[in-house]
Amino acid sequence: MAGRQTNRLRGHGLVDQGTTVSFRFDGQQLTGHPGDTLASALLANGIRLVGRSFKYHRPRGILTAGSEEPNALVELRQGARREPNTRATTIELYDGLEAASQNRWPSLKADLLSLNQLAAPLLGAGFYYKTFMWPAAFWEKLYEPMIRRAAGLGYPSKQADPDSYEKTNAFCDVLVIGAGPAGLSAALAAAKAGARVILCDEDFALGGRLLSERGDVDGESGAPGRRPRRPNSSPPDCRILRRTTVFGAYDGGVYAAVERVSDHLPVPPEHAPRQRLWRIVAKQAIVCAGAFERPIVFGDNDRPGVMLAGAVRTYVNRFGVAPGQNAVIFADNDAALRTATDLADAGLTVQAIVDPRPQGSAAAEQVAAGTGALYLRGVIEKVRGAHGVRVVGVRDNQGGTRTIKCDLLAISGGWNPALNLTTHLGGKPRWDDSRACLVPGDLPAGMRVAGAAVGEVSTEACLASGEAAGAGAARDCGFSPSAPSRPAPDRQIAPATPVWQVETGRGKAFVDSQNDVAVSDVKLAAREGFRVPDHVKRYTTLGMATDQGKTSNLNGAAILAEATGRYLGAVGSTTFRPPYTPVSIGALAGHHRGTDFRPTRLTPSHRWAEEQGAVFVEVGMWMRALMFPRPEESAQETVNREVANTRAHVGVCDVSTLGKIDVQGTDAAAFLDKVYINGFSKLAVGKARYGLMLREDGFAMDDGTTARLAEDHFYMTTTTANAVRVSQHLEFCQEVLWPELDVQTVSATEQWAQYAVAGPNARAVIAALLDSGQDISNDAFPYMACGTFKICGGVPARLFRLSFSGELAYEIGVPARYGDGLIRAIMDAGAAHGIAPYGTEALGVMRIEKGHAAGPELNGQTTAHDLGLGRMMSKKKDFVGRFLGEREALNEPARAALVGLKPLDPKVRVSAGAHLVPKGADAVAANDQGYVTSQAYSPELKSFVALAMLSNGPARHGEVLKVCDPLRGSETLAEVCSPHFVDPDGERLRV
Amino acid sequence: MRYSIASLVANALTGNRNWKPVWREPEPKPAYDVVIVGGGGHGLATAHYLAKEHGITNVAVIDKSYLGSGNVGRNTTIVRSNYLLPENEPFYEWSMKLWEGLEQDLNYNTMVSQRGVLNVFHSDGQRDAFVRRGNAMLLHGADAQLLDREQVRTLVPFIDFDNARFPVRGGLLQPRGGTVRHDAVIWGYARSADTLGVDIIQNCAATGFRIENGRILGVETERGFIGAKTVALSVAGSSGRVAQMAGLRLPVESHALQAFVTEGIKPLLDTVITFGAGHFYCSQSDKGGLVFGGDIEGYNSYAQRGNLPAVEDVAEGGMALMPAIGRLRILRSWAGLLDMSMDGSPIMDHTPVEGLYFNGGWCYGGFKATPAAGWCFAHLIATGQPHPHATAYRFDRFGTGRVIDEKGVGAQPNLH
Amino acid sequence: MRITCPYCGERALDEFTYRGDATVKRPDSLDENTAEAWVDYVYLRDNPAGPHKELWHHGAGCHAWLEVTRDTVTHEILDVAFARKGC
Amino acid sequence: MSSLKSMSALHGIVSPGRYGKQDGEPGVVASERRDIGLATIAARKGHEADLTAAVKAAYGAVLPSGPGSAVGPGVRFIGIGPGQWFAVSETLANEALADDLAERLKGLASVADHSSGRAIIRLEGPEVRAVLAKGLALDLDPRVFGDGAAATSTIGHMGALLWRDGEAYDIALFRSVGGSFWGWLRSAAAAFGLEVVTTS
Repeated sequence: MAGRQTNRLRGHGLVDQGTTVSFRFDGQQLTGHPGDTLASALLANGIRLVGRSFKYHRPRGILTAGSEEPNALVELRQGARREPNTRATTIELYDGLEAASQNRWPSLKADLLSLNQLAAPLLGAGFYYKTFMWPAAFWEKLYEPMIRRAAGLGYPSKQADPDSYEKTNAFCDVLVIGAGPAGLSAALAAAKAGARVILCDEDFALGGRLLSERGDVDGESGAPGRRPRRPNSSPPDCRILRRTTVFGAYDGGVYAAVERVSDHLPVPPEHAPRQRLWRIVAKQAIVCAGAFERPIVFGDNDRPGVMLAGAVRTYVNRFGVAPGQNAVIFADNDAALRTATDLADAGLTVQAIVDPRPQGSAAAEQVAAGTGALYLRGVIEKVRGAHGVRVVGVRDNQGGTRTIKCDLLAISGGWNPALNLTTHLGGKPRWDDSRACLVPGDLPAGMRVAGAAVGEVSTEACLASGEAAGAGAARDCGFSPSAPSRPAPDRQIAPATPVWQVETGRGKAFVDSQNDVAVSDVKLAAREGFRVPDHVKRYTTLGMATDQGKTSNLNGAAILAEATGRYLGAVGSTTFRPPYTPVSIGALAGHHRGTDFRPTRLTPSHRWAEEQGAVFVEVGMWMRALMFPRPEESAQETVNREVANTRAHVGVCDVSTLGKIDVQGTDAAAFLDKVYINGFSKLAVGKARYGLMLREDGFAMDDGTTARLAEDHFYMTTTTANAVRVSQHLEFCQEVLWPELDVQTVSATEQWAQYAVAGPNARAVIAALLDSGQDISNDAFPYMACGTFKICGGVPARLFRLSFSGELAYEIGVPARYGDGLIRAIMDAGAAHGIAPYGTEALGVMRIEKGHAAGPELNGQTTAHDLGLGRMMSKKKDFVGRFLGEREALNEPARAALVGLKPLDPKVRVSAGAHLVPKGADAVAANDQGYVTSQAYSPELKSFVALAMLSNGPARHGEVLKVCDPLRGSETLAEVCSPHFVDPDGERLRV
Repeated sequence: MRYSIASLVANALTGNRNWKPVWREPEPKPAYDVVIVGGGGHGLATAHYLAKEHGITNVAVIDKSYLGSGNVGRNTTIVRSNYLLPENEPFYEWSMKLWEGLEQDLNYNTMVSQRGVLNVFHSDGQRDAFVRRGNAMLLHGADAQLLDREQVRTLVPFIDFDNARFPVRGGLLQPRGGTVRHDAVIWGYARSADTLGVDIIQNCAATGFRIENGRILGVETERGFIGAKTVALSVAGSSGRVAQMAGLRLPVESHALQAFVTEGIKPLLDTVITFGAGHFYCSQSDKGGLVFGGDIEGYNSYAQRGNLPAVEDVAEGGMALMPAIGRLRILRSWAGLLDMSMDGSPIMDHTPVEGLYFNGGWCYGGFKATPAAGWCFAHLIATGQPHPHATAYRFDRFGTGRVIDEKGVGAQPNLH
Repeated sequence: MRITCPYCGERALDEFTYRGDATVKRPDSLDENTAEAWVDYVYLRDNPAGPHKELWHHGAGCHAWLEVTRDTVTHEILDVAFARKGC
Repeated sequence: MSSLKSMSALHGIVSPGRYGKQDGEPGVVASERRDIGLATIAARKGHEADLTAAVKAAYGAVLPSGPGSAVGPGVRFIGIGPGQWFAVSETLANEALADDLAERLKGLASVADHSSGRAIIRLEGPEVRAVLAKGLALDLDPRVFGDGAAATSTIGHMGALLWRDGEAYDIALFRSVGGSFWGWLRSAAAAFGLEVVTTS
């Protein structure tokens, strides 16, 4: 049975009362109207109890009407879309909405953990630091799980978020943050001057406080139901983003905003994201974020039905909802008197206006008289009503007390500018004595603040300050705004006489109601020496809840000031940091999740390999064929077959992922001499050479072969993993170290599809591809030769006689558009010669059999010496890493250097990652002499083999060591040997 | 006042009106035996162990702001000893052991929570590197376990196993790793050091050093000169600018690292988890928020804040690993300043100025090192000799080439 | 943070990678008496709080190495020039 | 005639048709420019002026000094860095462009062929800027990024060279990321409707 909206004020407000939507709260079926928030709809249905607090599980209702809400947090939606801790005050009502209260068991009305309140004296600030220590082992086993279960608020979903997110970039002259009177007026002024403007507001309706207040603007009546005027006749270049919170200010005029594109709908429409992250680059920004009303702190001030006075007006005027039928107003400022007038005009009863100001207020007295309310000079000292206000107790100036029955207590302790964004870049707020609040201090370059965010109070002043800021920002962007249409507002305001808290004997007086931080906690912290706001925050958790203290920080500072006998302006404040309001992680990740986390690079033979049933593996951004299994084969069998076939006949492997860098220029050879430890200037045209690069600190960076295509033209290859890094390094060498050299480099990785064709039959296969009249006999095209050929009817190809496998081998490259065609042609040409493709796994086995260093050995911790390449280091020339590479510690024999390992039992795998200790020694650190880098089963040797880095390794061939892998519980004996297991003299590759 | 259940109850009965300040606020004396510059975790731990282990109590700890205003209050609270290199592992394992006994040592609940630190891996190469590290840990007497994919799934069922760009293939788990309540570490050490006689002086920035004939005579501060024959710097993040006052150039750059916390939620993640295909690490605090971080900003900075690219990078890593967190909201971000050293490992040593000691260059590892750094720095100050667990953390290693480069990226601080 | 590349114009921070202090000078590796200078060049840094001349690579843009003068406290960019002079 | 089949970068990845929102005019129209010549030119040290003159003489275009285009008969030169240009030609197809440039600019510039190394995607339509904004952090406002303007940047973590040709935007991407780019484009343009057409 749907609720009846007993508290709806018919004919009031901006919601569409002609249309009804239904929703559920804690399973109860209720109704509301388009334009409602969940909070306004709950209030319309007479529901005041919405949640339970963090520590004491006290009943809590709705305090505010905005994103600063500390209490009314719910779990919105269900299943994979469940969103814990969502503020009822910002949830736009939609048909079918489902929400549930949180942090209660078994039910919201009867919550067992509310018993915590009984132990409150024990649970004061920081109590956990002083206890739960005995016995020591109980923390993880008992206390911590108990605390964890009790802590947290809502339940997260454990399923993947089903919605999508996106990011977008925007550029503007002037970014206006907040579309209240100041923001609208600023956007209008800037846009009229010709600036490109972006106007953002977190609300789904524009207008800010204009939506909540009655009054005249520019002679137009402010009757409820009036819609705010948009910037005049939609100016040419003003993009308006509703439901968009600018949550962070970053260096260089970068602002981050999140647009809740579909949160007001049950699920995002087709093709629409749930939320969109805006990266806005603005030359100028104007913060018109308004202000937060401040509660006054008194005993039991957290009861449902205690509400900020401005929020009361919002519910009445904007939403057409009566937050209560019988109200009491408790405020230290005249601005809050509008609440009494608005309530009375809506036909509701105002029982009393309680004025704590010592001097009282004639205006208040007058409003009281006009609304039929009592005017009482005094304070609220107690609030009764287990699940909502029923009675308040007033203590008057003379010490007399009385109780008043009411169901709504509207409170106001003044307003705090929402200056959060002004401090994200390190600006410190300034204390303003006359306004009794923090106002923006030093602003980052290109930022202005206007309206209530800078402490303005009246609508007129907000409009004027917005216009001035908008015009000023446009001027700073080089536009010529017209003279302001509004006179500068009178800045003479009556000094505020703030009342921060009411001293009460009984009843907890909450400063931060979500985190249950009471006045007593702040005082206890001060007593224990936590006297700066940051310490108080960290010790008591004041301001650390989901609202980040928007309604509590300053009250906390005031109480701290009083407790420590200091001037409030000297106490300081904690720092606001991004985000302004909480931002979903999904929005910040955008498109980049799942398989779209990072781009995927596919090789030219990818489609062909898929057709062959290849298994792929991620290698950096690339997908490479790991192996080409045949039916019924185990992985080991596949690899063994691929290796054996290559060594016996011929195999083909896509090596296009290797980094390829085109190096040209008259000084190209001299340049290579500087980046490699060995020389290249004497390399003949038509030849290739292996080279090793060091970092300047002398450790190995990368290796590869470089071919000389012409006197002034080289073609370098790098490892797949280091391709980008090497390119960057070469550019550094060119531009920073040796700008005098005539050398140009450019990546050619993507241009060339490159295949290794390896095995005794490789020459026959390559020859079959060559157009006629080209000779690749051993004499014409020996080991390490390179050249340009025509293949398959005129396709230009680069051919290199290089071998990573140790077999007679070629690498053949064609423009990548022929890559797919070439792999098919190679397979066709090789069919008669027993060709089979091999993947990176077999490639790895063959390079281990040959003792070639690869990623596991080139791990950034090894030197040329360690890799057995120390002799390649030229003594005669300058090169990167030469000087520091000669340091003794990088060359001493005791360093771990590359060796081979053969297990004594050939059938036992030698674990990669295992450590080496002397045979018979214990597996402890003192005996650690090295580690296994790579391992494989060698079909040729019919034995497992491994490469390892071993202290003084090259001198220890023949020694038997213990290979310890305690992590996997294995120990093996293995013999140290040369890393060149197969064809150590390299005869095969020269045939 | 010793903390116990009895004291808690007794104070509750008297309205909690009799608790005493956790530390005194003394005026600085004209001179001390030792002045420690930097009231962070390391500085206060050093003071605690100087007093407790070496009987040196005429000590002042000075800080330019409030205690714990630097990195000790800005990190992601992770403690672990899962290091690869023999120069590092014994040190961090000693730190782990000190964490394990810290609450009893300090009589302060620092909430050491040994919930396990899980590093997931995504390739065979990465697995082999993790195995090498795990074995190094075991050889040094630490704990480590290699998990396969299914064991990872049991531990963290909601990470992306089905649709990942870089599928999770397993993980290296250190069960004894975990988290510690960072602020409690500060307050616990401060309280203990104070009780042992150490003067803790907040809002007292060092403005210079008085050095004569290559010997330190004391520290100039905002509150006047404080004499000391031994001055110990423990100001990671600001090491560059403090060392400059003593005329020293360091193998250190200052970099900002952002961290993040979500709104509090009921228990989701029971371990510390790190992503292997991007830089993202995460745990859930006892209060319920997911606490996480990623890469440093990448450029020298003395601003305690970061920029948007790092935020997005962390969020992308988080979503790639745990797509269930998409609807959880980041509540707050902040940044600390890291001493990024040239080889990624710390420095704890004499300086060329006699009597001036340096402790810094902690990179990402400062918080987890807190107890051992205090222990070993106190040893160095008290005995003049490096502690056996910290013998490698010397300045001269950059000259000799005995660098300690866990990641193998060379003299490029922002890559460590 | 946004950096105005002298070639590409103003770009987002994530297009650039940072290398560090631009004021250090590479010694002559063939001069054996440069040990201290080499340690200085590769390892020691002024690391100032304030203006800092540093190298950035515009890797996602024109691939130029840049000398950026930037305040390490405020992150304000004071100057950007090509590292290769005469560009 | 070669027996090897030539395949464009997006061959088999993208098929012509309508994607995303199905009704109404498509917000974006995408096509792949195939078989065009692509090459980089880098000035040899000390020959910058000679190079400019040689290009002017041979191709009728004055090399731009910044990130913009100069168009000669059949060939466009786009500035991609100091002393570096990216040449695009439909008349000198595939490898022919680099061959031609290498011959005519011998000794003045280092030339490298990229005709196979890049996918060239042309995007047009009323929402093209809104779609690109989802991945590209560049101000494409026509007042800022006019006809012929060019920029090297990234789109969704993928390196991209973008230039404006009339109302169309051409994007050069690494060939290997063609599939990832297509995935990104499809998702970014879905809300507006994406029409993929073939060219030539």
